[in-house]
Order: sequence, then structure tokens, then C-alpha cells
Amino acid sequence: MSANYTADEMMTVAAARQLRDGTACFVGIGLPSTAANLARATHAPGLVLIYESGCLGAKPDRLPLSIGDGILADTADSVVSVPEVFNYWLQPGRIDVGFLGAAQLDRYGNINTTVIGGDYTDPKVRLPGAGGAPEIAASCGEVVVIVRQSLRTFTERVDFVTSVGFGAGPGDRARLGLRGGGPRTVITDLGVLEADPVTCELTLTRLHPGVTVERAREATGWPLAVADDLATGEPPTPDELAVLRALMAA
Amino acid sequence: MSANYTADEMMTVAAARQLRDGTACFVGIGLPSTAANLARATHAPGLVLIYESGCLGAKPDRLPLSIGDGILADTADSVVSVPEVFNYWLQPGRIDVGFLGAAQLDRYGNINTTVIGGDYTDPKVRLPGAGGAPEIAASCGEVVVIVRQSLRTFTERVDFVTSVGFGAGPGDRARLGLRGGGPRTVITDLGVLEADPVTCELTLTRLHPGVTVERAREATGWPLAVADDLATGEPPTPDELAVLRALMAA
Amino acid sequence: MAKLVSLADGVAELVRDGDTVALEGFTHLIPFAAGHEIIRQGRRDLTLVRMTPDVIYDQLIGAGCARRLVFSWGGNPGVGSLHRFRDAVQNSWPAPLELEEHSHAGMANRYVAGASGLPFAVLRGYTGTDLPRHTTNIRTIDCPFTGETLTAVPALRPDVTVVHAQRADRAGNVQMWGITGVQKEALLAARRSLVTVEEIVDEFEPLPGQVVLPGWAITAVAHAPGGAHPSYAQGYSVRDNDFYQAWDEISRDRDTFRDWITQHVLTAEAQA
Amino acid sequence: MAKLVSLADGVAELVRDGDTVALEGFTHLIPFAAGHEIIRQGRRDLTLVRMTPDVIYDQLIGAGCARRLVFSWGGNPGVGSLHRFRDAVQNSWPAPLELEEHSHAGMANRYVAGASGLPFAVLRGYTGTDLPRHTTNIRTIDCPFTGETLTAVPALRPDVTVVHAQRADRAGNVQMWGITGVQKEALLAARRSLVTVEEIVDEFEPLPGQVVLPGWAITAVAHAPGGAHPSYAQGYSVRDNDFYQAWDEISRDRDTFRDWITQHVLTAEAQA
Repeated sequence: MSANYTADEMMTVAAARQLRDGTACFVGIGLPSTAANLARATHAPGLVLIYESGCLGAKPDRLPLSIGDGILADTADSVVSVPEVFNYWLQPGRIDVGFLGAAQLDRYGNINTTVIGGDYTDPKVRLPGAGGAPEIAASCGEVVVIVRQSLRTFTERVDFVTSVGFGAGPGDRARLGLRGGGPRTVITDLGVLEADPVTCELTLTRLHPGVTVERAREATGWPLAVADDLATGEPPTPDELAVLRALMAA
Repeated sequence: MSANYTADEMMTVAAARQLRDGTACFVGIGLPSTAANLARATHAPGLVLIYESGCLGAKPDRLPLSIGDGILADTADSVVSVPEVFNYWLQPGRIDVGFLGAAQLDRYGNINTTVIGGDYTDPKVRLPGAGGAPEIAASCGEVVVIVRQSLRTFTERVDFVTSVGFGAGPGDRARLGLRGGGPRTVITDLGVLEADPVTCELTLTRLHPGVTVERAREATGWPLAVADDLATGEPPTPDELAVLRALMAA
Repeated sequence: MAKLVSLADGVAELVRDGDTVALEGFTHLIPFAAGHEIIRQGRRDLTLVRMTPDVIYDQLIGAGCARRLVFSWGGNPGVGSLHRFRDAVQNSWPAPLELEEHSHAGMANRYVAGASGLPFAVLRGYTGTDLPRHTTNIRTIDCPFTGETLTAVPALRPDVTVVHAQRADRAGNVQMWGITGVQKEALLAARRSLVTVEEIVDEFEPLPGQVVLPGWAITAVAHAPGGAHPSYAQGYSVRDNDFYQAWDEISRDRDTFRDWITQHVLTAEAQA
Repeated sequence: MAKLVSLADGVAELVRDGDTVALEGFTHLIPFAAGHEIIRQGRRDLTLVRMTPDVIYDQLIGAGCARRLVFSWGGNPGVGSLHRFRDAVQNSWPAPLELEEHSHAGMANRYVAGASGLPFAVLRGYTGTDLPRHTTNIRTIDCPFTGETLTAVPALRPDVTVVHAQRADRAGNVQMWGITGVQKEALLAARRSLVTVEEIVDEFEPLPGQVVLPGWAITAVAHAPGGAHPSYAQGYSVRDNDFYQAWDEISRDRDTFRDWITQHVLTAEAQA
């Protein structure tokens, strides 16, 4: 079977579907922004996009190229200062969904975007760091992670905890005083993982069309939990694909 | 001698003269606002007027009737939120002069605008309270108090410390961590008192024309310190009077 | 999304007996119409919160709606004292009024903490004054880096905040401009919110100095043209300074006050 | 009142070896021209502070100006890594670079505390992450009212903050609009400040979304048209996304980088 769409397109469409109309979503640049704008252009026209540059309710008609793209300010309901976006909007838990990427992710959805290998002061690879992620992970109603699944990213243990998922398991978020719901969903190029409500462990619940459980297991650095009722997701609709490609081309 | 001006006019003119061009002044409504606007219309065109409603650099061409008068926002360099005016502008000590009134004042310039007589929960007279005054008194480079001098206002002990002057005397402001210079000058309808640099006690240094030391002593509820080089101030100039009366009439 | 409601329905649904209620507006944009509706609906035992309880709170206190007042400056701006406020404090009429008293800086920061989802705010304030003697809501806190002692005040979290603004659109977004005071913080600090507006429009014209509050952060919006009177709404009305003067006379006497409330509030129709 | 100065004089007078320097601007209004002038004047041992050290700090670090970096996200936005930053961290080239690393929320609040004259800020942040293991500048603090434990970070007080804005008037007042990020706080937190502007005008036309910084709170203003390139100044220029892409290639190799700096910074004239 050869699909007429790429794995990245499937991942973006699956992420977009995750967003409900009328909710507020804290969006980073790249895959999250693409998915959120796709959602807004398809099933969720009332999705409120919030960018850490201070743009509340941005309505770009093309994909912004940075979180400070002029089109975000031009189309926002309100442009506020960076301290305000974190203090008045993110911190009190007003934002329903936070979208995060990851360089490394563990089975409890803890995220590393800081350093890989070596130690902190002498790392093998120095990554950009935290940005807004620690507090997005802490305070949003729930977190959706978008990341390509591979042994490099899905690791038994992250080298640095930049953003907390479920910590070491059940009860940890409450113990740490993290008030948001945490990384309930991880969307990859292979399928969708959801945090088990009891164990908090990321569990494969859906495969994208044409992907096998074995391929997902091989791309995971820990023994992957698989849902009993593992489903196969719907491929992108022609409409989703058309809108996504138009967004990417604009 | 019968002057062609009132004691209140003399007081306002004396207060206006206290303000140097190019400084920033935190202004309350009433006598302080009148004096500050008189200064701006005469010798201090570059005086920066700051109102607690959030108006920075207001340039009203008539006297505002409240600290939230529309003319303040219309003519301000910048209108900011109330939290911002207190946190970013007043608290860090950016404002050179704070202008305060008083219902009671003691010899160390401590001010009461809260309750008079009885006790706090069952006062003889309930006054408006603190407003911005405690932090103006704490944080401005210096404080100028404008108040009519009488036994009722100039009291041995204030019934309630709403805003701290020099506390109980030398060293108290530093001990309390108050970073502004405190009430260096008190302008009354009888003359001008200045805080003694050593004792911090308010000392009569200038009388308005036609006022005697005896009258000032009789209007003071403590043994009034009088400067050795007590001077008599200049009466309002015709220009000062004309501008003041035009402001009051507009 | 904010619901568009009538003022009467908005107050009926959002303001409840015993609530902690903040009506904010710094001289400009004071929500008088909403205050009158609260009086008309006979709310009782309210904890009224406001930096500058002026004529609107004098009316609510005199009408017997309040049990407690949290504030920083209670006067009739540019005129003098609030007689109903004084009568309540000095003579417990029509009911005793508990006071919790702060400075402006403290109140503003308490709203900021509430809006920020923090339990307290830190400031340089109150030190050396008698204010901390009369409430447990002014404490000290030490800087964990320098050891310096500062002041802490607890967050304000009103059950409901009511503000007045110039415009809303049909999605319940709110636009205000001119002196916008502490309204954004007071609204975001509250569990529920009601915004009365001069006008409901299809689309906002962007304006210098505007503050836009997203509809998804507001509970309800009510059309109440002239709802700031005798305060004003920049671009729509000017302050009725004569009324503030007249209030001094009206409010001095209990009977005159009661007559005024009966005539101008109780038997008046809710707007819109 | 802010002095009007040339960019070269402004940097010479306000930015000193060993200083803690913040160049702020959130994607929009990044003060590149000022950064280049700092490189040209050969400043050394700077502690560079910035929420998002991107290409401008990659250049300063690669040129050997920095000893230390205080930041929350170091990357080339939309492109990838900063190669000079990585080379400094991983290989100490051209000099070792100490890091103090925070989150955006932490950095933003550190500037707020600095602007507010407070020694520290309180937030809900960092909890459970590995960030507090690597600096003593992330601590806990207990609410004196609820007992809840929160996070404290110390105020940022740069020796000098540099920002770019659209306009100044002849009194040194500054007007910026669009995404204004954390610039007001960064500027007010600093002991000295330099603002570069696209244009100097007689009078500002009021604009929606504008932030006006009074000249009396600014040390100096320099006319530097195009001074945000390859970032942008809304109303004056658009972001040069191609340059950000090209930087990835230029900065990958030490020699290519040195050649670029020599040609485009060191031997270029200061603007205006």
C-alpha cells in the first residue's frame, strides 16, 4: 500500500484532530503551529491560538515563520507583553491545551530539550533549552506532544528533564504541585499514544494506516505498552490534505 | 497690610516653586495637582506629572477634576495600568517628588488620613484612608506635604500612621527600609517647614509675607522649632497669580 | 465565550448573597448601572472589594447590601467624604460594616496575584504604617536570595468582578480604552465576571491605548449604555461632576438618601 | 531626558567590558545593529542576558564578546541550532561560555522584578525539572498565608539594556508597537539603557498596540534605521527569513563565520 500522503502529513493531521473547537491552545512554532492552524482552517474555526510572543487569538492565514511573525500580531485579538502571557494567561491554567515538541521523551511523557549525552556542563549535544515548555507542561489543561518516534527520541530515560510529564508515575504531578493535566496524548509519525489513566504510562492506542505494532515497538526505547483495543486511525481526508498543503505552500 | 491674594493662593504658589523643571512628580488631586500644574505653566514646563490612575506625563491645559479625568489620559505620554504605575514607576524610586496632603501631621512628618479620635474600629471621624500615600511616602525621592496649618492638623501625635515620615526620628526610615528621602518640605498657608537634616524635626524656615512666628506657633500642636535664619518668602508674582487664577477658572 | 445577557439576568445569575464582589473602574468606567441592579435585586451580606469605594459603594453600603468592605481609599473624589460609608463605620447604619483596609499598591498587587494564579504578592509597602495592625492580610516575607524583608499580601479572588467598558463584539470580546485602571487584573482574578458595555458592535476598530479582553475569559456581557453615569466612558460620555457634588448633599441625610435610592434605583427600570 | 547619540557613541559610553548586558526583542525588533557595534568595539567578558539568544547572540558569542550567558531558549528560530553557541558550550571556542539557564516564565519574571525594584519574583515554575540543579538562582519560597511552596527567582538588573524600537521623538521618548515582548521590563530593570530606532520624529502619531517609554526613563537613543535586520520592525521592514536560513551555513564553520563577521561587521561602518 502506498499512501498519497507523507508520515509527517499524517502526524500533523492527527494532531490537528486532537484540538476541539472553542478551546484555547498554546502553540509553538513548527509542527504544533502547523497542526493548530490546520485545525482552525478545518473543524475548529473557533480555536483560540496563543503564542508566547504575546499574541492572544491570532488568526494567521498563512503559517507563521516564527512565534514573533508579524502576521500573529496583525491578526490577534490582543497583543500583550511576554510577562503577561505567562503570568495572566498560562500560569493560572486558563489555557486548555499546550502543544510541545521533544528531543527526548520517556514513558511518562517527561521531555528533554536541553542537552543530550555527556553531562550538563559538557554535553554531547547542546539543544536550545526550555523556552516556555516547563510552565506549559505544568499549567495547561492538558499537553499534546508531537514528536517523530524513534529510538533516539523515545528513550528509557531522558538525559535532562526540561518539562515534567508524569514524573516517575502516578501521583507525582500532584505531589509536585503541577496543576495542569499533563501529557495525555503523544502524536507521532507512527500513531497516537495516550497516558494510561491508572499507570500514567504512555500507551499506544492508535496506529496510523499502514503502520504495524512491531514498527512502533522498534522505534521505542522501552517495552511499549499497547492498548487492548488498539485501533487504526483514519487517513487524512482529501480536504485535510488540501488545506494542509495550501498552508504549507502559502 | 492687606494682600491682593489669599493664603491658599500663597500656599499653592509656594508649593509650585518647590518643583524643579525636568523632574517627575507624583500628583494627587486638589492642592497638589493645582500646584504641580501651576509649576508646569510657569517655571517648570518640563515637569513630568504622574497620576496614580496610570497617566504618565500628563499635560492638562485645565485643572483635572479627578485623578481619572479624561484630560489626563488624552494628554499623557503614556497611559499604563494601575498596577504598572505603582510597580514599575513608583516602587523602584523613579519618581523624584511625591506630593501629599494630610488630615493630621506630627513633627516628624508622619501623616494620618485614616481615622481621627476614638479607636480604629469605632472612630470619631472616618477619613478616606491610605490610597497611594503610604508607598508615595516610602518611595519617592522626596515628599512635599501641602496642608493648612492648625492645631487640628499639626498634632503632637497622629491618631493613625497612614504614611511614614521620619517615624520617631533619625535613622527610622533606614531601619524600616524606606528608600525615598521622606517629607523634606511641608508647605502650609502660613509658611514653609523643612525637616532638619540632623534631628529630622520639621522646622519653620520661611514665613509667608505678613505671617508672624507667633501665629505659626499658635497653629502648631507641639513646640515648633524655628530656624535661626528664618526668612520671609516672596509673595506671588503677578504672573504666578494670573496663571493660577486662569487655571482655577478654566 | 462570554454570554450576551441582559443586565438584570447577568446580575441575577452571577452575583449571589454572601459573595465577594469587586466592582472596579478608576474614576473612569465605573459600573454604576450594575451596582444599581445589585441594589434593585436586594443582594445582602456582600463583601465589597474595590480600590476606591466612591459613590457607587456609598450607595451599595447605604442600601444595606454590604457586610464587609476591602478597600484602599474611600471618598467622593474631588468632593470629600462618603457619608453612607461613614455612617456605616461610625454608627453601624444600616448595618455594621467590617473593614479590611490596604494601600492602593497593596490592592493592585492583590489583584495581580489573583489574575496570575498566585496565592500572594510581594511589594515594598505598608512598612512603618499602622495598617498592618488591623488585618492579618499584611505580612512580611524574606527574599530567599538577599535576605531582605518585604511585604506580602494575599491574592484577591472575588467570586465575581463587574467592570464597565466601551464596547463588546458579538463573540463577547471586550474593548476599553482611556484610563483602564486595574480592571483587567480584577476581572482575571475573579471566578466569574460580568462586563457592561456602552455598545455592542460587529467588529472593533483598533484604537490607541485599547485593552482588549478575550470573550473566552469573560463569563457574561450586558449592554448597558450610559452604565457608567455619573462616572464616564471615554468616547461616549463625560463625567457628571455636578452629580458628584450633589451626592454630598443627597447622602448626608439617611432619609434623603433613601428617597433618592427609591426614586432613582429601586423604582427605575434596569437599562436595556 | 534621554540623550540623542550616535550608535557608536552610545555603545562606547554605555556598554563596558565585564558588563551584564541585555539585548532584548522577541523575534521582532531585535537590536542587531547595536550588537554589531558591540562586536566592532571589541567588548569582552560580557554577561549576556536574553530570553531567546538567537542569531545576534550567536554572533556576539562567536566574536568572543561573552563570558557568560543567562537565557531561556537558544536557537535559530524556525531553522535549528546556533552553531557558535554550541561550539562555545561544547568546545569552549573561542572562549568558554558559562551558562545560567531558565525558562521563559522565569526570565520574564526576573525582568519584572528588576523593573519593579524588587529583589525577587515568585512564580509557579521549574518544579520537577532539572533546571534548579544547575543554578542557585532558582529557589523555593513559602506563601505566608497558605503555606504553599512556590518558586522564587532573583531580579535581573542588567548594567545596560539595549532594545530597538520604531520611533523616538526629539525629547527621547520612544514608541514601539506590534510584538513588544519583554522590552519595557528589560529596559526598566537596567541601570543604563540604549534604544536604537528606525526613525526620529517631531511628534508620535498614536497607534493601536503602542508602548510608549518616557524619555526620562531612558539613558540614550540612537538613530539606527534598519537596525533590526535580519529581524524586523513592524511598519518599517519584514523579517529576512532567508538570512536566518543562510546563517545556519555561515555559522557552521569557524572560518566562514570569521570571514562573515570581518566583512559584514568589523569592516562595515556604524550606521547613521
